[in-house]
Amino acid sequence: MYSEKVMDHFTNPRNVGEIKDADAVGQVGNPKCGDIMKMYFKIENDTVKDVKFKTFGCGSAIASSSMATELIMGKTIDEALALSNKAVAEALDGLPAAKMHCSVLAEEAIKSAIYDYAQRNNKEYEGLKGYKPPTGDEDHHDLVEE
Amino acid sequence: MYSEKVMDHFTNPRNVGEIKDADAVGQVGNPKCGDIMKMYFKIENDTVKDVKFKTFGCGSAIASSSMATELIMGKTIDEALALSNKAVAEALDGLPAAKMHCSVLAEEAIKSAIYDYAQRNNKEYEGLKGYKPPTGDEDHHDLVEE
Amino acid sequence: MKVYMDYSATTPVKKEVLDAMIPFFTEQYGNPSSIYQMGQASKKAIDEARDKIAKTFNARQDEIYFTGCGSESDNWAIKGTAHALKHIGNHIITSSVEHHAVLHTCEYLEKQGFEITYLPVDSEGLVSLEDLKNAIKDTTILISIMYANNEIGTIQPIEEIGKIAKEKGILFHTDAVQAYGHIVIDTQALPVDMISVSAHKLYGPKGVGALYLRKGIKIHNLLHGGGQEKGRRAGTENIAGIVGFGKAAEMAYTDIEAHDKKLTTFRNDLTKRIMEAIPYTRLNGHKEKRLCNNVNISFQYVEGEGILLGLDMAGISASSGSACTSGSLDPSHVLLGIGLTHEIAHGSLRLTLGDMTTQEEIDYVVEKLPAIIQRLRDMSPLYEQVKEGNR
Amino acid sequence: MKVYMDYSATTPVKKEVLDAMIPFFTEQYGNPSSIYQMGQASKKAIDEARDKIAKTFNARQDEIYFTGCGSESDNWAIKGTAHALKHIGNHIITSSVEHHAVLHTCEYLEKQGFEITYLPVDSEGLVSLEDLKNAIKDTTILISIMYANNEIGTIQPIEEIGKIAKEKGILFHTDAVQAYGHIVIDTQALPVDMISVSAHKLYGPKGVGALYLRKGIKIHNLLHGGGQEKGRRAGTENIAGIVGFGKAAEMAYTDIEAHDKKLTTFRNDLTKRIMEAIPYTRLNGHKEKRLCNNVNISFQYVEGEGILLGLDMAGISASSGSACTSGSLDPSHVLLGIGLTHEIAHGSLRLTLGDMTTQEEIDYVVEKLPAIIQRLRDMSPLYEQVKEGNR
Ligand SMILES: Cc1ncc(COP(=O)(O)O)c(C=O)c1O
Ligand SMILES: Cc1ncc(COP(=O)(O)O)c(C=O)c1O
Repeated sequence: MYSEKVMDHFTNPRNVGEIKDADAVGQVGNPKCGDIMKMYFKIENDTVKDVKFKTFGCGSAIASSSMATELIMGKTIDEALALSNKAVAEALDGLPAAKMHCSVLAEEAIKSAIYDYAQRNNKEYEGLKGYKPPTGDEDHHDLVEE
Repeated sequence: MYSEKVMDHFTNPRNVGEIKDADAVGQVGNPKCGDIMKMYFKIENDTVKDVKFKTFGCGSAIASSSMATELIMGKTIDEALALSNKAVAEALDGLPAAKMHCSVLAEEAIKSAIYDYAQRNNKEYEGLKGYKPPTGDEDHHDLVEE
Repeated sequence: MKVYMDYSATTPVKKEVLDAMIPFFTEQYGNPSSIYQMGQASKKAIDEARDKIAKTFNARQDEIYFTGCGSESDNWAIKGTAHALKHIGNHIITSSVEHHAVLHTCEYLEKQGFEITYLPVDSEGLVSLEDLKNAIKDTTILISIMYANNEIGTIQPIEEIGKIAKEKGILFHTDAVQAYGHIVIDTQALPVDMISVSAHKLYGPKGVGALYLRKGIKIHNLLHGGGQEKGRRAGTENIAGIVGFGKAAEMAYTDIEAHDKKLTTFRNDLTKRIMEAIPYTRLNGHKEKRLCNNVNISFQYVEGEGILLGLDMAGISASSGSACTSGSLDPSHVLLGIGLTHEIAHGSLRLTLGDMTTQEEIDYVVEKLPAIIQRLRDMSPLYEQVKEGNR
Repeated sequence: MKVYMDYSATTPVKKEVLDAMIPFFTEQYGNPSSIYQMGQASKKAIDEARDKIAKTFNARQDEIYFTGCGSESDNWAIKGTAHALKHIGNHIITSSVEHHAVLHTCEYLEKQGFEITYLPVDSEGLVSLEDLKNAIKDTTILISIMYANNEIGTIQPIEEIGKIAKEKGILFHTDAVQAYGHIVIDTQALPVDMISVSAHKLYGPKGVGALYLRKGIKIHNLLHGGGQEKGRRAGTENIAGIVGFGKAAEMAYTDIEAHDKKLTTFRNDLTKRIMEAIPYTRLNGHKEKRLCNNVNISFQYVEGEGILLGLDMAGISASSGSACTSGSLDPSHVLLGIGLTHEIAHGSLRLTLGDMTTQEEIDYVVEKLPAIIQRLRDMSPLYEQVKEGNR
């Protein structure tokens, strides 16, 4: 079902944990759907100095969080915002169709955290244009066509 | 499907053939149903001196004819008329439910021949009371409940 | 000598097929819906089998759905279409010589308010395209015509029928249970929407069938329940059976030309020699448009079951359209459908050949059959009339 | 170490079962409808299997009909009754925790104009007899309540339900796919009219099921076609599968008390030790009225698929009611049915035991599971809240 990459990131997830004095925190998903992703950022000079995640969810949700954090570590905020769910899925050597929503969740967790950062610091980013923070009720599963 | 007795009588049928100068001939069944039984009798002193049959039909029709002729050979006409289809089937160690009509046919072939004999010789037999000769159209398959 | 000549009834499972199946009983038994490795291995095995079968049809993987038998495929295609399209119309066209899995399904739908046209066939078993065109109405939602007949082997003009159906925008199902494994069925070239097949007719196991369902066609499910077969056919998958089916189908189509050539030669030889050796016979079905493995001959004045018993005693397995062997009162509807009288239909013999058939077997049947027929004729009051010149 | 603990998903075929099946693939392959010896041998083999299964139900041979899977049996019983009795009424009563083979069949019938009552269950998964009585109407034609639940193992009060049905003259079907092989189902004592079972749940092959149909009960066919199964279920018989089913059923009931005793002990041991070792857990299903082989526990703050993957990496095969493993978005309707929140339902684990389960395996699972749960909890933002006192 899962690629070796997915299994690797599920088994040895990178960047698991919390950042106590995080500059930004984002959380998406809800327990009803069985997926919650929470990301913590340390940001310096509009660059991701550190990122950690906690995820309640299936194997691909955990792997997607892990891969997404790895992909944006050290990147600029604009680069982080540009990360698409497809890129996450591809980096994982693909996800089953029914699991693509997990990669969407990872993309959204990043956006949500950077939105938090922007709010706290009164900043604006191109990549956040039109972005609405999640209310926690939306069904992210619907976002991707199988 | 068939008992050994049935197979024996199918393989080595007793009394197959015709009697050229028969004292009585009876034929029942019709080709539409796939069974025709014809019996020839030599009768002396109201006793079956000889009986032969020809049958177009399945294995159990042939076996039933063979067994029926064997059972009445040398018997009185009253005894022959008393032969029931059940007795034929039992003598064959049973017939499949769907094949019981073959034994009925054998019983009827005997009755039909003896009726012919009674007609030719202006005789009456207890066992023929209420007997109506077959017209060739009836569906003898319906006679026996499966 | 043991001679099996009833390959159209069912076939033995080939050794290679059984070998492919065996691991899935006691070792690789995981449920394909399960996410652990053994479950995923089962899923993979099913996907591979599906792929093999799709290849034989030149079709997509996701156009093949596994079922529990050919009959289920037929029931599903016909009832599924009927219920899915009943808002559009209630008329279904089929033929009078279909397998009972189609006929009785149609008769059932008739009782539920559907209207069925049973197209007649000519004396060789072919439906007429004119009849078909004339039968089509505004309310026609489905045409179901078998690819090749199971009793007399006649092959219908499937391509032409498909074209007519397509022109009129009517769905077309074909019961190819007998054709599959003998004829190349290319769904890219052939305008058919649904195809029923069954594994045990081509050296696969009994209890597995498949339905080819052209991409995009939506019919109702027949078996509701779990999400197996992309939600279209419920029930834990018969993995071993499916794997066996895949292997068998692959093998059947590996050198189908050679298969066809070999069996056609045998068939023609067997037919010719029987007809020459025995008088008062009639070949049933079409001379050329005929399955390569089918011989069907009527022997007048005798009844089929007797022939079969006689053959069985000689070690030969065959079948007949006689009523006596079907358990019903009437002889084969197919033989009546091509215009045979009851009497002649009762005396039919079907010999069907297969991959294990040898020339020796053909010779043996030709050697044994005449005496068997003669013995029965000698017992037959009808033959007596013939000899006396009364028939 | 490899540990299979998903016997409710499917079971391996036992060696004795496979051995019984093998001859019917390549050697004894005759079609049971054929009159020659090899065909009749197949017929006999089927009759013997039917007999064996009838014996396990204390039923008559002619009350057992073979099908292609448990789902087909469910579909047949429910649709067959619905269509046969629709002139009498259109109301069917079932429960909210049935297998999808029952639920989705009922939902389909709902779309066709039938009225379905889905009885709720209590927190342990039991339907209430009061609810049932209150649900019965003049138009009720069928009650379909499963014998034992496939996810949480809860055993319903089948005898009492049957009595109510009988009193009211309503047909009663029970899906006993999970109960069969664990519980003695005596049709002489139990007022049930139809029972669905499936071979692959008790060490028989996949792709064979059966329906017990009490003598005299007339329902419509689901598969129309040939005269197999006394004209009630078309399709060339899956002889090997049927023979395997017969053997498996016979073996399962040979010493069912010992089976029950052994698995009950294992089950209780496993449950107790897991619950003791891991906090924030909940046993799902009834404590006593429960299949002897079923353990179902929810682990708060984690999601089931992760547990399964973790177990799989440790060589343990299990299942979960998590949405992620079902391919649907919602977690198990059964777990929601007993009142669990989505969140807790997602974190469920089902361990089901079987004849090959050993104490060593139980110990191994108890050893491995805590760390797997802990690792996932350490990654879980929900568990973080718990530790922080926010939950
Ligand atoms: C309770 C229950 N009913 C029905 C079924 C369906 O059986 P099958 O998979 O053989 O169709 C299952 C198992 O999958 C089951 O557990
Ligand atoms: C033409 C045709 N259709 C359908 C079937 C039914 O297939 P199955 O026996 O696998 O249900 C058969 C064979 O029995 C057949 O010959």
